[in-house]
Amino acid sequence: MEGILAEIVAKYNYWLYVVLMMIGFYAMIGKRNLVKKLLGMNIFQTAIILFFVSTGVKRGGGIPILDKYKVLEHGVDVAQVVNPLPHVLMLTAIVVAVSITGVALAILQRIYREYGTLEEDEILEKVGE
Amino acid sequence: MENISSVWPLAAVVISLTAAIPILLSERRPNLREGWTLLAGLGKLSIVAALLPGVMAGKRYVFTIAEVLPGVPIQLRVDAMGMFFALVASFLWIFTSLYSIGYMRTLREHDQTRYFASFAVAISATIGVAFSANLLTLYLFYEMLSLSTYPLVTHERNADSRASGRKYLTYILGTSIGLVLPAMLIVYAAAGTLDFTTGGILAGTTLSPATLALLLILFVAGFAKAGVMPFHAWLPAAMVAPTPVSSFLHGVAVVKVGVFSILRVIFDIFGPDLLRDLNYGVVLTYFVSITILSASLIALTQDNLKRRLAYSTVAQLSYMILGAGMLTAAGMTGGLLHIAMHAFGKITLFFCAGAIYVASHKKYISEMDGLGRRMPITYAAFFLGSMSIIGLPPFGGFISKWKLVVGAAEGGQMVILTVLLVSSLLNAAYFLPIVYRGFFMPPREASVAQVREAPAFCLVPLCVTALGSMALFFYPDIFLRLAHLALGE
Amino acid sequence: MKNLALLATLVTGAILLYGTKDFAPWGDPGSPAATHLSPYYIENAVEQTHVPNLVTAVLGDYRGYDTMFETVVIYCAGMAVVSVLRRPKR
Amino acid sequence: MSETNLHMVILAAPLLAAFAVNLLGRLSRAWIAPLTLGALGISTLASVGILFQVLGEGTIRYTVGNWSPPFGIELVVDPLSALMLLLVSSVALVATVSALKSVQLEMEGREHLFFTLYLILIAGLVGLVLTADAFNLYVLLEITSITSYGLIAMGRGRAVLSSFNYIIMGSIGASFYLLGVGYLYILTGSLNMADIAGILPGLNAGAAVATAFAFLLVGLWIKMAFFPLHGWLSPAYSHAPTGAGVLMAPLVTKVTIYLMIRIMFSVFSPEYVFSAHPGIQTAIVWAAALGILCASALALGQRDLRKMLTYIIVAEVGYMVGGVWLANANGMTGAVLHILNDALMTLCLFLSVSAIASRTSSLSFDSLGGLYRRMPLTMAAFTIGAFSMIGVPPTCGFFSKWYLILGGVEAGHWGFVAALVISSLVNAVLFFRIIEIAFFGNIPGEPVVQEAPTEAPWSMLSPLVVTAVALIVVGLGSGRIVSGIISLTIPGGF
Amino acid sequence: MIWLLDLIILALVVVCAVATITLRDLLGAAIVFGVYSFLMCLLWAEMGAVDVAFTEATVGAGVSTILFIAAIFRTTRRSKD
Amino acid sequence: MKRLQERAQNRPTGESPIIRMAVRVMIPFIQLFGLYVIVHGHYSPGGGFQGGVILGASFILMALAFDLKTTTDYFSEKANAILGNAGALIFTGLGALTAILGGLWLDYSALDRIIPLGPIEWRSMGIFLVEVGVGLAVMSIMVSLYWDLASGGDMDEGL
Repeated sequence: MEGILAEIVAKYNYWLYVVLMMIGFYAMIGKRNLVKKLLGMNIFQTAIILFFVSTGVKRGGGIPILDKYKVLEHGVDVAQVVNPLPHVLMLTAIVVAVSITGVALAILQRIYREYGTLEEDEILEKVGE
Repeated sequence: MENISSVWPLAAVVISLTAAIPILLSERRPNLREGWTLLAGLGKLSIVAALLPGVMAGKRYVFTIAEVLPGVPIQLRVDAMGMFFALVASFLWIFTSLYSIGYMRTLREHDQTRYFASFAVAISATIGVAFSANLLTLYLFYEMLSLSTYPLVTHERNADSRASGRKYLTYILGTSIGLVLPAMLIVYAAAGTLDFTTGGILAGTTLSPATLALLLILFVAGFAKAGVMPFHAWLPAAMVAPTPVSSFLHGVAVVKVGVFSILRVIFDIFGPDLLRDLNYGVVLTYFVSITILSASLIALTQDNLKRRLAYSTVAQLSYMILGAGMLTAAGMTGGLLHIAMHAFGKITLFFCAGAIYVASHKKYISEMDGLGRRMPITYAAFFLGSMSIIGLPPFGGFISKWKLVVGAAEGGQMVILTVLLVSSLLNAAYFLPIVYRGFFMPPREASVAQVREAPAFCLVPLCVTALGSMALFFYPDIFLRLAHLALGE
Repeated sequence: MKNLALLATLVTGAILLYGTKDFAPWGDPGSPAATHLSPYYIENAVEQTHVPNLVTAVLGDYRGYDTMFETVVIYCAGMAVVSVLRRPKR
Repeated sequence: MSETNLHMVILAAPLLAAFAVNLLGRLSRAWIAPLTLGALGISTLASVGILFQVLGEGTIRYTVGNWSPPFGIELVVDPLSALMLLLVSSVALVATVSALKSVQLEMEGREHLFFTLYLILIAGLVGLVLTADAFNLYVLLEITSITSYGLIAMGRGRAVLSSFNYIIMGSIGASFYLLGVGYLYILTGSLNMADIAGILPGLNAGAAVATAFAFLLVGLWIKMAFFPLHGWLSPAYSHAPTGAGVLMAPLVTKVTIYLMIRIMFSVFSPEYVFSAHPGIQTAIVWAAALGILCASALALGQRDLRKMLTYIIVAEVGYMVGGVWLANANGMTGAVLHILNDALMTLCLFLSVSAIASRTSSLSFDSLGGLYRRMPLTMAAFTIGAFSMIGVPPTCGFFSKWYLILGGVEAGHWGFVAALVISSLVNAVLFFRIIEIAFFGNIPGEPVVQEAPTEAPWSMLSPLVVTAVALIVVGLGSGRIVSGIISLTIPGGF
Repeated sequence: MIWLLDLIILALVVVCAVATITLRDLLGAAIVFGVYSFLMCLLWAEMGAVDVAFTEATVGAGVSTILFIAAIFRTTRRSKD
Repeated sequence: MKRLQERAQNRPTGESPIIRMAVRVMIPFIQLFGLYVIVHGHYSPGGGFQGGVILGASFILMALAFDLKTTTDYFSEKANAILGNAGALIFTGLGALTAILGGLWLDYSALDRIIPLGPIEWRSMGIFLVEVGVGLAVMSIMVSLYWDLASGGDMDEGL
């Protein structure tokens, strides 16, 4: 028990991200409303972003914006700065997420225009399957 | 054996394949179209004939088309066995073409262009099978033949022919993909090659006897064109096709290709020695004996002339496999020879059936009473052909059957000997009544009185083949030589 | 259906959690992620690009190829929405 | 342009042309065809050059922005990727010739948008093949996905619904992949595939590595529609505009399979993939076999030509995944050869479908009657494509199937062998059913009305004929392709 | 104190996520999703990822939410689950 | 500004004048801030993407407070499309340019061969150019996304 608790405390961010991921994932595959699926998708993606950002954290590290002249003269202490690489990756991931959301919402409107509903089961009924 | 690299085998295969293109293009000019057909036929025969002396002298002509798998090229090779078959096929094709022209034009059949084009592709594939240097090439041409004959079988475009076409493809493609292909792969995995080698390639491999037995079954059943029961049902069904197609299917190409493939596998993949050691030859002979007897019995009950001929074919095909399965020199020679002898006999019979249909539009034997007197030439040819099939002298069929009998006696297999004799009697029982009814029974229908002989285009081929089957009795030398060469004697 | 979804979710979550057991504790400055690539960026980026915002430096230059495609992604999104949704003007 | 940038040309040409098409295409549609074909022609030429260069000089490594590998993004062209580059660019070129016509027929006024997305999709596929960076791969995966979503949703009727489905499934797949990358990143601190591959064996983190591997694979499986994750593919591809289907059906799943090979052998190693969890390997081959059978069965139930073809694609995915996971050289050879062949076969079939669709009202079997008479060339090419799918020599489909079955025999995996054989038989049934209808017309006994010949326009017919010929040429040349290129792609340890 | 804030944010994030997918009013769900994004952005800022936080603030809490709302206005607010 | 006023007068019904007034005042500042975020991405959080979104948001805000037509008057569809393309082209074109100049793809130091600023300075400059491209593309795409989604593709009244 102690061990598990210690593990949770040491890695609570990972636990949190898994929980969020599960919420999003469940919404994506379990919910019947198409908007809900998209919201779930966004939650899923933010969960992944949270995970990546967590990997970049260093205890006691500052933000990855330095003072140019200071660095050029004195160098920099690596331990003082958090890892910038995951941030870069996640900027890209956020853009991708919002792009997909945009496309999906456009398609959603077309679906509504075509079938008059956003409930998956009602649409399937109308399609006749 | 001397291997000579030569482009002629390829030419022999491709000539009719390329002829399909001008045939398709000259749709609106039937005479030109048929001209192409005949030209390709003559060209093919002359190429094959030109290669004959070399093969008789023990040479082998080789041409590699493409290197497709490691150790297994797509390769053509003319050896004695292939030459044997190619000679029969290319010779008879000319007469089939001539006959087709007469038949199709008299009946004013539709889609003649497609018919002749498919025909050209089919004969290419047949020669390809004959000249294949390895199992893969053989498989390739085998499939090509199946697919190119599909339009021929379904030529009539009605529900009946569609059903038969479906049946045909189901049997032929199903068995070749489902049985031959895996068998081929197992052979390749074990031996690392698929080349036809005298004496076989499986002898030295590590395959267990059980696997070998499985392979034998896969091959014999898989080459369903040979019509060994229970994979024979497509053959009677395919009789809905026009008669020249049936004669082509049964006399020249399709079924013979099946038998030829099985013989190839027995001689050059397994090797007689291996089969003899395992005693599988005997099993095989017993197995096909069942086909021989039951197919003959079924033939007796058929009233439709072409169906009767079809069941007769099923029985006769198994003779050839029977001969190979005896694994004695005479038996194997007899099996091989029977390909040629049966081809000449059976094609005559089908030509006659077609001629009768062209002249009188009759399909059923019971309707044909008295017809012989109106069509004496056709009926005479029919008689000659059936005598050859039954195996009486002075007809070619006698030689091959004699060899088979000798082979069975050499091997001391009394059962087989009995089978041969009984089936010959059955042959007589289902052929001779037809002739008898034709000549000696009074016509039952008034329409018979108006019947006249079929046109010359039909008559000439059937006379030639009928006489041919007689000539084979007197001059079987070429085929005998080739058969001996093929068996490495 | 919902039960199946729940099951799939739980299984996925469980596998992901199982995977985290080998991770270094959160925020550990000695973890591989913090010691393999990132020190290079932190130490050299300013010198090599004269950009003090490390994220911008890495985004724009070291991983500029990613960012190029990121731009293309959003561009595609715009085009896709226009092509899917916009109706021709009357 | 210097020689070292040659493979960037393959990617840059369609990418830059996409913007040009968008800008100039809205002025006049006359710009679209020359720009698109020109860009793809340049790509194809460049990829031929790259293939010879790679075969001559070995693997090319390229770092974008001139940063040394683990820090910058690295692109790698080894023989396999060179082959894939050639495949992608040439298939795209051929498909485009037909797509230009069908798009003109189907979506008047939106052509520039269609071809912008279309070209970016091609650029994305090329990028996927080139990249050697795990995260870059994710970005490119999303590029191909987002363009596909757009292209599919441009279709009529149910296209939007299928596209939405695809978005959900595709996002799950991509997210899983990204999670896998995250796990690898946290373990190794690196994103470069070669770098990760160097670090992984020394790690003592079995659980996390296994999780990462599982998520990477499952992500890609969703993207490639590996059974049972195939649900999105069939509706998406069958409702997409014909022009989009012609490009996506041959390439997208095949490139994803290439990515799977990449991940399995460039990031992980054959030893890890096949030996670390011995049960998994067998299980996946069984899954592939099951997938082949089920997809074939589903294809049997279809009454619409394009729907049927999409299920065949799913079955073919099973072939390739199974072939790779057989864990022997023959299986691998078969899988790689089948990537090539399947792309060509699918291209051929979809091109003929698009030619047929330009002349008939629907693609249900009932409306295909008598097509041989009306469109003889199209149907001849279709027949060759069908033969290749069935596996009739000498079309190329036979040879890859040969290697796959051989691999199955060698591995003693009889279930897989049986599945392959049975699926060939099912394919035979499927295609001969159509050939029969197209040959005879649908109503038995009724005389076929002699209609005026209505062969598809030449712009749709010529690519089709080229592809059909290519099927046979590749079939006859498969010995050379295997010994010259594919044998170089088999990773060590086989 | 800071860990308390942290804990509150964490709890709120989960609550918002659950609320987003359970609310039957889609407009409400979208708004809650905006809140969720904003909390996420706080979390990341606190982790030192200022750029990511900035982006999430503009995109997740801003544009994304607006796009959702726009789409919901154009379609329907009603949801069965 | 004048046109905004006119439009506000032409449509007396609708959103409250307070909001309109506030928006009218805010928009220039928002846009200025967006530009600042793009330009100052080297030294502070932000960059092309964030700045682009903020710029786009200013137009979205305008459309929300007034209506869609207002924004299309200010910022025509054609201009939007051209800017979007230009943004994406700046980035990819820069990559192509560096490659043509003999460097590797996106190796900004190769630009040194046109205007010699020094390779490192050019890297900084290259990042800046790229950020501008991203900013333009993101702005125009965000606006176009909103236009289409809010009007259902009709480009008329909006929400």
